[in-house]
Amino acid sequence: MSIFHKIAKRATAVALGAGLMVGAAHAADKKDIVLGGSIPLTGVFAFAGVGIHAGIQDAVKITNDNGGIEGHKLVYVPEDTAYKVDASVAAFNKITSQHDVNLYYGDSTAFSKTIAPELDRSGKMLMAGASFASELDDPKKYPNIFIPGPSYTDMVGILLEYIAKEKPGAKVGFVHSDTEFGRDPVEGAKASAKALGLDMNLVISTAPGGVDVSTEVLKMRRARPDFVIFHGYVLAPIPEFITQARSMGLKTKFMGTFWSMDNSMVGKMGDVADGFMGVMPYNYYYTTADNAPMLDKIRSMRNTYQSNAYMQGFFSTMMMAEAARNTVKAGKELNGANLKAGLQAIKDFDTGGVIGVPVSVKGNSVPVGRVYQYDAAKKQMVAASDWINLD
Amino acid sequence: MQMRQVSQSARSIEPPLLNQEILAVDRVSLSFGGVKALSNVSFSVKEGSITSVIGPNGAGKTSLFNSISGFYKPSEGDVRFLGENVNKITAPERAERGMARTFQNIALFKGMTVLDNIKLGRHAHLKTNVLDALFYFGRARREECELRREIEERIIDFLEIDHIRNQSVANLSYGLQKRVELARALAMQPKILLLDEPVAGMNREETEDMARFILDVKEEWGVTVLMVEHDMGLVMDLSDHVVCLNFGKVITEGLPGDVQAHPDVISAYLGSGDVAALRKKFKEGK
Amino acid sequence: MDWLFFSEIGLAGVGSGGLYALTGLALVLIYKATRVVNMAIGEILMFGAYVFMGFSAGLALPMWAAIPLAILVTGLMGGVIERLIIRPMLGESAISIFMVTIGLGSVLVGLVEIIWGANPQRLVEFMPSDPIFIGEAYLSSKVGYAFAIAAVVLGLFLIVFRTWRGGVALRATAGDQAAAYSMGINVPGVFSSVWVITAMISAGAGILVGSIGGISPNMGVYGLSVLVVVIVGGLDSLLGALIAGVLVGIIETYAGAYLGGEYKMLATFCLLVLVLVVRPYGLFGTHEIERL
Amino acid sequence: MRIGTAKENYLHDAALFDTNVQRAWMVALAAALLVLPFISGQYIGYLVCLVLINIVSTTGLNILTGFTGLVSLGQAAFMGVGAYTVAILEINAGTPFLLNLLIAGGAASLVGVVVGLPSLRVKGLYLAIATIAASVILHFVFANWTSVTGGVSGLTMPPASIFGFELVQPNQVYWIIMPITVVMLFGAANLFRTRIGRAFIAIRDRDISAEVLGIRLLRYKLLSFAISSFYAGVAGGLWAYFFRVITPESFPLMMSIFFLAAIIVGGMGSILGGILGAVFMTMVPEILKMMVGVLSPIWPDAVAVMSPVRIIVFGGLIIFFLIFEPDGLAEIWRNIRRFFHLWPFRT
Repeated sequence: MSIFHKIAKRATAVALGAGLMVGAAHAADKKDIVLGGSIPLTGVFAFAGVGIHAGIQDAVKITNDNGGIEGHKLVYVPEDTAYKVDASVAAFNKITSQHDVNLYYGDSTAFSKTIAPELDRSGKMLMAGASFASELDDPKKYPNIFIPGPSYTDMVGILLEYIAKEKPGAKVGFVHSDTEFGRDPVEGAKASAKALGLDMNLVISTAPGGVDVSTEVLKMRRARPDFVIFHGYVLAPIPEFITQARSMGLKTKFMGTFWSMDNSMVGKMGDVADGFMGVMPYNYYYTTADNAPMLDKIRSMRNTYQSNAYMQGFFSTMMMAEAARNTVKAGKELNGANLKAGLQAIKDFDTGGVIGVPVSVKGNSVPVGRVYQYDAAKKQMVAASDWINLD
Repeated sequence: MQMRQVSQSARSIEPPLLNQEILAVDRVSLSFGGVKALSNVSFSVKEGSITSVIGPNGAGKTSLFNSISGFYKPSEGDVRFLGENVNKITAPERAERGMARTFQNIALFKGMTVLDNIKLGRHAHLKTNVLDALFYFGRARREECELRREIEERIIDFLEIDHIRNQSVANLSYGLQKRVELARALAMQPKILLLDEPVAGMNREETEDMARFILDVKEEWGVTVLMVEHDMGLVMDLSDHVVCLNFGKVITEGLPGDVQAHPDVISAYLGSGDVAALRKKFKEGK
Repeated sequence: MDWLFFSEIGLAGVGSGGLYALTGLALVLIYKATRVVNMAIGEILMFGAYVFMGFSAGLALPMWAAIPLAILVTGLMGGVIERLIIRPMLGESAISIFMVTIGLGSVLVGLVEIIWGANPQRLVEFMPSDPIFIGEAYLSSKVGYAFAIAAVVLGLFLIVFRTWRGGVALRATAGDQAAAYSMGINVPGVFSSVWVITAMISAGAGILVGSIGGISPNMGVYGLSVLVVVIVGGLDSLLGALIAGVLVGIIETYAGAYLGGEYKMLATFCLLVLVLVVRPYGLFGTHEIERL
Repeated sequence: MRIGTAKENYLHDAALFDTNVQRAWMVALAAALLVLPFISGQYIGYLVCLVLINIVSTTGLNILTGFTGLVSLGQAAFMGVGAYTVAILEINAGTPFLLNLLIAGGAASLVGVVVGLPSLRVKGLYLAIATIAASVILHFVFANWTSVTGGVSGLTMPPASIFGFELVQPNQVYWIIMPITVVMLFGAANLFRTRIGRAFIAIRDRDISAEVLGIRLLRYKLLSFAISSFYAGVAGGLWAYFFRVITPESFPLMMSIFFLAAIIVGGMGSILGGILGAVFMTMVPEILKMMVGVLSPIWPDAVAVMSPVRIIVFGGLIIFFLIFEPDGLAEIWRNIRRFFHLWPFRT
């Protein structure tokens, strides 16, 4: 590295530092905006929770480094929930009784639904969370909640749209876990398959924690779908499904939704990972694209792979900060209704590469996504489609 | 409380008639998977008497008791209590009708105090229902107070166990435990009291106390007693009538002295190898 | 009616039933010797699978070393459990020990989460993946091999149990602990070895179950189905465990195939309720005579 | 020093709180319960409500398992029955909350009696396992009877209201939860001053002898199931008013184990034990959280092991108390009290 470079770098650092101090000084005389979080740092959802936590932390830091939200410092107050609803509610009560909270990150669908009446009552907060439940995608019923991406129904919709384009009239199977998470998009998926002229000839629900999938595979063998969409799983039993299907000589393409799309998780599938597809609303940590300063920033802050949960937490924070920014800009009080208005005012927002296209909020969600496919040689999910916007 | 009055008045209408049969065992047989524990056992207990069942170990005495109190269902024969065939009547209902018993291997409830163990005996005669109990108003409170008073005055004082009433039964000596069992059986307002080896394992002094209590129960309370006992001295002293069992059969019955002298009785004990013990018992008795 | 499909489902059911029978055997063995229903059987099974993962994936040992080591380590843990928390409960009521094993299950889940994390994992593949065809009927290779292994282990075990001296001691203890003790049988020793043996059997079953469906800390739920197996078969009947294992496997699989995955557990537990109502002590269990 | 309190009559002797000091403590406790929501924040309020709900359910299980000796792993499912009943009534009928809670208790009671029916023929372990079956089957009903229970996504219900005033926040719902808890605790304590409670204990200690002494086993076992599930049902109803969203996952088997753990740790067969156990087990995670807070400067990863450690502590407590103090915290508490009562005469 040349001396010139070093000097340049130091200058940048000084400038950055100065900027930070200016920002800090600036922020000091304005009230902090608190982002509370029920985060599953431990328990069955910990792999996601840890990523979400890091994503929110980084997004908050970047926001504050850039002068906060119109001069207001963003403060992140997390609490572990172990992915249990009661613990999550406890965390919510603890955080809201100790801070003046305007933004909140919730960890599950059940929590979002549990706390929604309280959000409506207090009218102070806007909430995002780890849940993409279709039910939440209803601004009338859940006026203070939004989904940081497409709902599960929209995700399946994106996949079906991709399938319809690849192979019109294809036979599609849908395999879901028998949980609230798994059952969420079933009806929507059937409807959009019909609308797209696809033949959804196989819908299977698997018992939670069920270990043996051989009967399900037998059904698949008879239906011989061209595509199978998994939903409601993180990993098991997807690999076993694919292994057995392959061993029976099925040429089916297998797909997943957001929570089974993490690069390292797919990597754990081993041999059968190759060709596994799925929908993901964000770019991956390693995506290189023009005009993606935020991804560069993330990579400079953390030099190892960050999960898709990280991107989710990061994007949620960006959206909440943007909503708050719009509200402050409009000179309005920070409360649930105004924040939601600020959120819905987000049109063609440049996420700096977190999502590859400018995003807009529609209803309670951001219905955009892209189909990726695992490339075993690269050990990476690579884009298989362009960005798909659902209307 | 009402119940008690009813039963007392019932008793006063029908004064105890001596020599009237209160319990009859009629050709009762009992078998466990082919092994006959009792075969064709018949005898009867006169109201107001003390009747004893004797016999060597394994003769079927406790099986007989269990058949009478309703824990075992005899494979043949009838048990009649107060003139009624009770074969189809469950153990709790027999208790309600006035059959009370003690157990060979003490069956006190170790999770309760002495007082509560005794109170439990009255269970079938109380009327408190769940709602009364939860709120402890009205009937529950009245009934409990009344029960407490009666137990204190009639039973605890009588059996001289007032010093231990609030202790847990688990900490009591063997003799005292037997006494609490008797107290509990008395609280059941029995018409007949079945005592399964009331003095087994007791020392001399405790045995004498128990003998006195049994006599008093008969004389003062007017309760009929049927007991199984190995202590021949006690049997000979207290009994009005003795039944001897061996191998599940009645060998003989009659007045204590006659039974004792009966050659089959002696050979039954001889056959069981208990002869030395028997001699000793007879000697102690005399 | 698609008879091929029907028979394929049946095969898959028998296959998974083999694993139930194997784990059920472990449960019955503990019950026979110690009169304890081990509620932690599912968690011991899970622990065994994780230990195997630790050896095979973590330490990258070859299969021929990883499998026996995992089984041995889990067996050792079974012995430690017996000494530490079951032995002090000797003479306590069966219900108390039952609850101790519930606590044990919880502790094992926590331990696994601390050591290996809460994420679901996959085991290293060690069984051939070519599908098995019986006639025209397809059988998943893993289920097929797992069944074969379970059957062999069961067969061996039964032979040993009937002939070997230790097996006789165990059966004597099962009959009457006090009598066995007075005849010079080392009853505490029998208890320890039963826990060791059942932990080893569970570990083996865990490796097989895990290699079919992956492993996770809540894999212990498997133990619930096994519980049904031994109740249906009769808690003290080895034969009952074998037959009920296959029966539960078949019923569960048919319910899953024809009604949907959510009906699996329901079918299993409805069978349990039915048996409790019709034959409370199981198909082959003995009803103990109660004494006053 | 509090020895030598003479009793004036049998009524006093049988009173629940028999010394003046005890009565004074009760008055102090009552006063504390009355002012608590005014001085606590939402978070403390939340914890207190949760503890109270758990006390109701734990006490119910204690009646069945601790006093009657019938182990049940269905308590959470019975709570679920109560919670769904309340939610359905609140959504569809809008009946007053007190009535809803009573119906919830009644519904759970009915289910409890059905589950208890096998106790006619099986006991001990078999019965415990039958209750597991009940919780699996009830979970299935909750998750799949979609038209009534809302299926896997469950039900969301409006808050309870008194005279048009809605009880939303923990410190408001408290005014339903606290009085009901107190009433139900007194009810449970009273139960064991009467023949019904004695019959339960007798069944636990020696069921067959109890039968010969005049106790109808099946009737009293079922009665115990009914009362216990009534408590669970009411607790579930309170839970519903507290959280206002009920899903099938709200009442997992793990929760039943939690209640079992609470009576083991607190003390089986002791009303005080149930209370202590519920308080202790509800607070354990909070205590651990505080410990993590203290530890995190030295050991930053402390939070990562928090959840497994909680599970281990949970199971460990069950094992520890069963082995070393089968009478639970209640016994420890009695020992401490005895020590101070007799102090300084005996130590």
